Amino acid sequence: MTSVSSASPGLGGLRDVKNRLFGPLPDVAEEAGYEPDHPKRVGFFTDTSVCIGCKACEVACKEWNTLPMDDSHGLKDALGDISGMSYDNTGQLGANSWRHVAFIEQSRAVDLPMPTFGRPGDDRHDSGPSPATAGDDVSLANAQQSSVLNAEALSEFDPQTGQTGADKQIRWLMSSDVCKHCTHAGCLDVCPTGALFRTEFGTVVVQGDICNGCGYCVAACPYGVIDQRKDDGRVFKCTMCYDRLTDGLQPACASACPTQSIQFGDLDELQERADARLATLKAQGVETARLYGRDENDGVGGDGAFFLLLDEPEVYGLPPDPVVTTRDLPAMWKAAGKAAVMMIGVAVTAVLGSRRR
Amino acid sequence: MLGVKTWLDSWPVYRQLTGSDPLGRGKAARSKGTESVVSRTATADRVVKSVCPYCAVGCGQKVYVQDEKITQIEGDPDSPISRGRLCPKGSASKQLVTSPTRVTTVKYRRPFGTDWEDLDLDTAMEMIADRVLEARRKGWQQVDGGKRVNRTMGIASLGGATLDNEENYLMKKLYSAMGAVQIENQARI
Amino acid sequence: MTGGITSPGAGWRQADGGPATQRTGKKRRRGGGRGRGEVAMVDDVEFTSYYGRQIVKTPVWKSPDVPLYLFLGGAAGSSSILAAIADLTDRPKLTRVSRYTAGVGAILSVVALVHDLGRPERFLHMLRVLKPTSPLSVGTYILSPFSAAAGATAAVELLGWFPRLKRFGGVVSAIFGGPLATYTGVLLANTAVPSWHAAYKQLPYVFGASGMAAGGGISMIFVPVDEAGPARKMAVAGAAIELAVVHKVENDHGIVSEPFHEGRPGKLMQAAKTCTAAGAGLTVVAGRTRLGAIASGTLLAAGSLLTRFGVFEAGIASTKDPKYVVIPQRERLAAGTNEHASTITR
Amino acid sequence: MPGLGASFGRGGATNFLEDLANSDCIVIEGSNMAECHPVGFQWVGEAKARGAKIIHIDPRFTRTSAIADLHVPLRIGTDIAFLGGLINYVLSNDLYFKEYVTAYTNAAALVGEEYVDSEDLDGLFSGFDAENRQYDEATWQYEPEEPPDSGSDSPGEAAEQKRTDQNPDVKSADRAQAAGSGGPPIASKPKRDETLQDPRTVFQILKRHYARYTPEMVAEVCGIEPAVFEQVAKWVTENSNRDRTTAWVYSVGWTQHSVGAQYIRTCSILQTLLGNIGRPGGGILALRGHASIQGSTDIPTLFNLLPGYLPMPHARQHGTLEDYVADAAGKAGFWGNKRAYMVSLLKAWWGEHATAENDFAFDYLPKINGDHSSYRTIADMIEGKVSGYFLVGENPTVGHPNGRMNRFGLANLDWLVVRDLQMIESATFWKESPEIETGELAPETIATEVFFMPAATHVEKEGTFTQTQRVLQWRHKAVEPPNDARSDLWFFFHLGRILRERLKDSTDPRDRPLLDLTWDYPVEGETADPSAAAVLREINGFGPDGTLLNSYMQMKDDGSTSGGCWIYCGVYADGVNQSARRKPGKEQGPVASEWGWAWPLNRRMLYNRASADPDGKPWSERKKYVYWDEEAGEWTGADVPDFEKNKRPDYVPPEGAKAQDALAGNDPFVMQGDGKAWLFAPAGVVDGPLPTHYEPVESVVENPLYKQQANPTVERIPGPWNRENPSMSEVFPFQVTTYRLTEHHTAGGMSRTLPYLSELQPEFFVEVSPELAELRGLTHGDFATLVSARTAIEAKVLVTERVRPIRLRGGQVVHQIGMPYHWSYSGISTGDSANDLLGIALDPNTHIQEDKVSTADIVPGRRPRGPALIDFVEEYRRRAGVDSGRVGTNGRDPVGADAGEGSTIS
Repeated sequence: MTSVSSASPGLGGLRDVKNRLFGPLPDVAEEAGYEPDHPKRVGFFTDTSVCIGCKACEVACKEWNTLPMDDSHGLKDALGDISGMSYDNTGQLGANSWRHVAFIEQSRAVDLPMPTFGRPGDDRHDSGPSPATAGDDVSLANAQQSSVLNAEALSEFDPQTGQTGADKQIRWLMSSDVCKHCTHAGCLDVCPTGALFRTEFGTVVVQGDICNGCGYCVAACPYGVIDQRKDDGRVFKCTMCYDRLTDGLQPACASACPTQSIQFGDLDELQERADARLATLKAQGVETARLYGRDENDGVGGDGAFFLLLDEPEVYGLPPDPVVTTRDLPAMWKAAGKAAVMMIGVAVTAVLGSRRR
Repeated sequence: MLGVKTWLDSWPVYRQLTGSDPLGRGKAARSKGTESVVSRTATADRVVKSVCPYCAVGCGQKVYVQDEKITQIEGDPDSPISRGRLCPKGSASKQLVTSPTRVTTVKYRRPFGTDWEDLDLDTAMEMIADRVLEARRKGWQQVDGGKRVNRTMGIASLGGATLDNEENYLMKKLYSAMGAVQIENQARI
Repeated sequence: MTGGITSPGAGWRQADGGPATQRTGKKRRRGGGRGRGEVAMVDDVEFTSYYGRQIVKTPVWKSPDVPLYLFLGGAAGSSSILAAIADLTDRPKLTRVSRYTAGVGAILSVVALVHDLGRPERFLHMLRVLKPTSPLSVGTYILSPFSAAAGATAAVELLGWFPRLKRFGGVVSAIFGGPLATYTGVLLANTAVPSWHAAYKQLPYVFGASGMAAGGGISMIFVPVDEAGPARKMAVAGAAIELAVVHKVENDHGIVSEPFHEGRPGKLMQAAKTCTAAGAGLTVVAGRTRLGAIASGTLLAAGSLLTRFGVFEAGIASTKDPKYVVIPQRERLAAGTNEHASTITR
Repeated sequence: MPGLGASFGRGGATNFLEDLANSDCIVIEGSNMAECHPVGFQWVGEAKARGAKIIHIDPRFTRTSAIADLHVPLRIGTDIAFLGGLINYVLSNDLYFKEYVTAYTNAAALVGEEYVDSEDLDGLFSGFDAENRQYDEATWQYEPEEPPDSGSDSPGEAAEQKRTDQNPDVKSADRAQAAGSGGPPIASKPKRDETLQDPRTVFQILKRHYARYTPEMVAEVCGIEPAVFEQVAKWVTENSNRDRTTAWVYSVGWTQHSVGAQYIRTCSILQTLLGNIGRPGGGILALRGHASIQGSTDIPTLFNLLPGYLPMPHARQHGTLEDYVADAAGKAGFWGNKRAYMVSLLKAWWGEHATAENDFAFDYLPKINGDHSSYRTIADMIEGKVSGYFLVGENPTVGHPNGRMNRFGLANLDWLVVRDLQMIESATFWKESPEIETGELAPETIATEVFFMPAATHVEKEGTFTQTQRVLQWRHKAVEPPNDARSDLWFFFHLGRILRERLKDSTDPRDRPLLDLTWDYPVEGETADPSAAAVLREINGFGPDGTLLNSYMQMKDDGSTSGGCWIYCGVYADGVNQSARRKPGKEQGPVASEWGWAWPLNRRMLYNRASADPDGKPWSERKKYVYWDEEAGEWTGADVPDFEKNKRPDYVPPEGAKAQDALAGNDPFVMQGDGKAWLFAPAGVVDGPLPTHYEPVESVVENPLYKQQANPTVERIPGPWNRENPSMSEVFPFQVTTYRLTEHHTAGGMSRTLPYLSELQPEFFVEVSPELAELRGLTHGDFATLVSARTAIEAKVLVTERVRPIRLRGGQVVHQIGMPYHWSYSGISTGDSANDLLGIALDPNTHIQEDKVSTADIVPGRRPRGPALIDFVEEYRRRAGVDSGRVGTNGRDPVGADAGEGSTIS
């Protein structure tokens, strides 16, 4: 691998590096032409299990990068309207929001030791008494202890009869989304100007002095991250604070994050930390905890910014199995070539098959 | 020849063909702007240590100043209380200083007036001093309920709890000396 | 114990009034079948989205700029091929018309492309790099020589200068003509837009064939019928191939084929197919009459144009509903047919 | 907080934020810590990562609940019942920390025979004066060890003192808050029964008082089911012993109630029984809401306090300096030095003009004789009794309950000075307020002159904030303020300078205090900004030789020392600004004593003598903190001992000892007269020696425990602009609570004006349960109108299961509405003001309003506009049987205005 930069320059390099388009790629910066002594690949590990949804990341990001206030994507009518999506009034990542905190309110019926009685019109619980015996408060305690979700205490209780109804557990998931800085970044691959490039830190950044607003990257991102600023014409997204990195500082969001839900560091170290965290949560019985974007065998070769989630990715607005579009590009070129040949064939046949005059 | 070479070197396609980045993804695609990227924390004239003005956790802040303007406010990692972290309000505190809607000149509304008028700061101070003396006189009580109180009930004050200790101290000292007792603070709320 | 949390259910509404939960396929047991602790199953393709919000971004490409660009590229590309072969086989009228079509198409393509940029003045930045991973970059290196050659050829055709150079220019443009017509299929397919990407093996053929139908059709309109035989044949063949491949696009890709049938894109596709089929049929029946040639040529060109709009808008529509992103990916994960890995979550 | 002050001797948070990491269980109650103190919350996260249990007790499921192990959604306003239930659980299951309770609390003290508990009087304690709605505390006293008042030098005087203490005027002047640093004075040390068996011991009284607070009763009052209650009880008690500690965290979710101080008292009792006070990972952490709210009570701009919690002299009690210090003379504890602190303050203010001959200018101080608190003053304004008002960084027409009443107050001033950064609503009330819309106010009728004086931001001036754990942190100045913007220090210094110049030839004795004032601070720069460091040095105080004092122990009562705030003495120890110390946290231990400076004397954890057992040994290795080093003969450990460094644990005070010398070596609560934590408060809390559950002033539920529905001593300010919703009224059938969001700050002047914060929460909204939405036909995302006897407001509706109804006995369902209070009509993010809906009813201890719970109605759609709004609300009042709320010009009472009232001063 290391022979690429030192030895054969030029297109010869193409032969030396495996998985240029797809699959695990141990050293993204080197693939992008940096000398072997380039800095280690950095990234974000966003542990949503400790996120308190404060949105410090959103604000710190906007302050540092002096992003405009309103969402030029037009998803918000105007300031002055709440979105109604819990406490999320940002909506999604965009040209002016490089961090976006998602809020998901969930509830489920819980079976309580006592026979149920429902409220009129309440169809949330569908079963009768649970097998647990009356007075068995251990099951409740266990439920509470074993989950990161709050075993919601029980207001649906009648002290006179001592009866308890089936009640809801609710949980409130919060997650700070960001550009994934993919190992195989669709946006970067399709950029026709080289405005999007891989930095020496392994991150993916738009060069504002180059971008001509062709918009190809917008369509190519499997996560829906990058977007065009309408009044400017160019595209914008998280830079992982490339400028701060050059000064030895952390990205603004990670340095602000009060609970270390957003952790910044060398990617390999973050991956170890995340694996350990996942193991801890699993040991505590949090079965739905999973890492997202951690696997280098996934469709984008693993993410530079990856997550610990507590539910399916799509619940957070994330694609469950994103694939970099350029994985299929060789096949597409092949088809295009064949189609072009087909055209010449058809044309030649058409001409030769026609009587002259 | 040298000119051509320089020109060629600045053309990413040439760099792609001759360098280590054949696909033009990284090194070859770097622009002039990228090569000259610099963090504004690095170019600041000075960094001043401060404390966040919002809640009472008292997070440490680093205030970056360039050309006598605040260019960045962020958490101070040295603080054992906040360890460099800030909430959204703390993170927005630069806007508190640089807000375009901030009012930085004296405004005056005369009795029964329907709009603001501009007023010179020194004039305003003199006018306020006049009114303080008058209100103090008007509301003076030497005795109340048969007991000596030597105070004025004509002047009241309500302070926010973002006042510095030194400010609160001078306020309490001055008000007490002028005899004003209806001195209150957000701390009551 | 935290498994399978139900989505916000009864009593829960969201700002846009849409359903917070996408339910397709099997109907979920009332009350939340997943609310009992078992891990969510993916075999039934129901899922919970984030307030019904789309996941991938809708392309910012403008209409009609981009569909027009796709159409013009196809028509110009096929015309340039037709022109070169007609020239070599000495069919001056067909050659001239095809060269004009190619030239005008080439110039308008460039205009459409530049107009679509957020920063048009930076068009030349396209020539900064040459990226085989970027269809638009490759396309730029196709379009640039093509439009130069085709434009120049059409110009000298018009002015009647440099006949030798003219032929050379015609050959050069013909070489780039095919790729120009078919690369646009890659341009759309090489995105995260579900309905485009899924059809990545077909779109180059659709656009190439459709380009031939259009190029042939346009020539039929302007070339006297006795010299337009090659144009008719190319147009009919192109139309036939287009119809066949579009059928695959519209039906082979499960849920992401859906947008080709629904709403405005569905209507456009239907109209495109109708025009193309009618144009081809009419060509066969009445292509040798002047009136018939004009009518059928117009229908073919219109069919080709409508195909571009239809495909374009179907793709746009597929970005706006998260189900087109989530369901195919869920199915892929569940089936384990994924080439890369069994799962992305661990 | 008097709740803490009366229990432990100081009103400050007992522990510090970082110390939460040492907790084994953290109960957050009456606080939404993750949302309102996100950065402080990292220490909760730290504890959780180390395995601590996190419990959030709150009516709403908030971002704090979201990562707690257990959320307990109790009914709003029932915390005393819940905590009382825990006390009962601890006592009846013998789970209290026996050695701790016996040694360090007043559990063994005997209470006098006349005392009658509220359990026996259906919700009232003995000594209730129904006419004045106040208690005489005489019957709550300890049974003295010796004959009463023998500790005082002058028994007759002390008896007189005690009588005046109970005068209604004195009571209403908020003596309780003076317990900010120093417990309430007591007559003498009590008689004790160390076996705790005597029925008159505090311990037995406590047991009886809470006997009825069973899990079932908790379920009935709070709507919390017994299994959950027991889960909380189990986690808390299992984590409170020699090896483990539990911390309690509260904020204004407790203080802003008509029984707010008693909420905190209940928690104090519980934490004391569990032995969690003065120990690492334990304590009660009061989270303050503003950058220097702790500082604003330490150096108070409060009517009833002088710096350092010295009470403001009262006309009835404090004719002379001797009278003033009489209650402390000869008493045990550090209050015994009150005279030294007061004389030093007077010397700091009047310098050479304060001499022994003139009682150190004590007479220069104005005297109070009643409630002069903020809300009372607003009522006085409406009645035309106040001429001028300074608003210094405060926006009361939005941030205080009953904005309408506040605006009427401002409209009846002669002049108003507003010092702020932005054009806040309190400065524009005369042209933009809701009452302009209704026609109740009009610019043409408002005579108030308004001066808007632009202020400097925190980076444009230097000075100290005192944060939530009593740490003073110095801010350096980064840039100059723009244009006319000036610091408040500048404003008041120069105002004082101008006033003194104006009066310099005056011979009027009333001007002497101003003219004799020490007011010669050095100024800096073009704008002549006074030096904050010079002010801080004055606060610290100087010794006889002019050097800065190191400790308040050096203060003398003979006028040889000065010091503006005795508890801050030491902030300039060794002549160094200790508050500006910034030794990086990573280079220090976990206590980080070299970062800033904490009062008192840089002690980070209060009462930390209690982290060791009576013999001075750590209770356990795991919870080792401060302990007695026999070899060195001193207390040592991680923190500065909150105890006399060399006082042996076995020290027994000799006969006749005074002040600190009268406290034993095992009396950790050094500010208390008896050195003990108070389970029972014989003094210092005006509404009862033991906390008792009362319903909020506006409640939809009948008090299930007592006939006495609400706090009998609650303070009201009646008037047409402050009508009260009747309890259990069908017209106002829902409970409302107000709160903050992470994205905004208080009345919004510092957040609604900032783009990045405004867009995160762009609009006023209320949170309702799906059940209430269905009941009232409310639509998610649409407008709803909320109505109270004060006014009606509109807000967008957020329907969420995080808010839930509570079903009580008899099937009564209590619906709760959540209402963030940040909004008003100015700024980028706007909406109606939640506080306009609320009335003003006050905790009698603190004069803090009950705005965490009130009642209202909610209906779909937008509120009526213009005069129709008045009629709309008037109709509600009529239906609820409330007096009319119609007002005359500028909010004057129509009758009063006609009679020419409102000009009682002239």
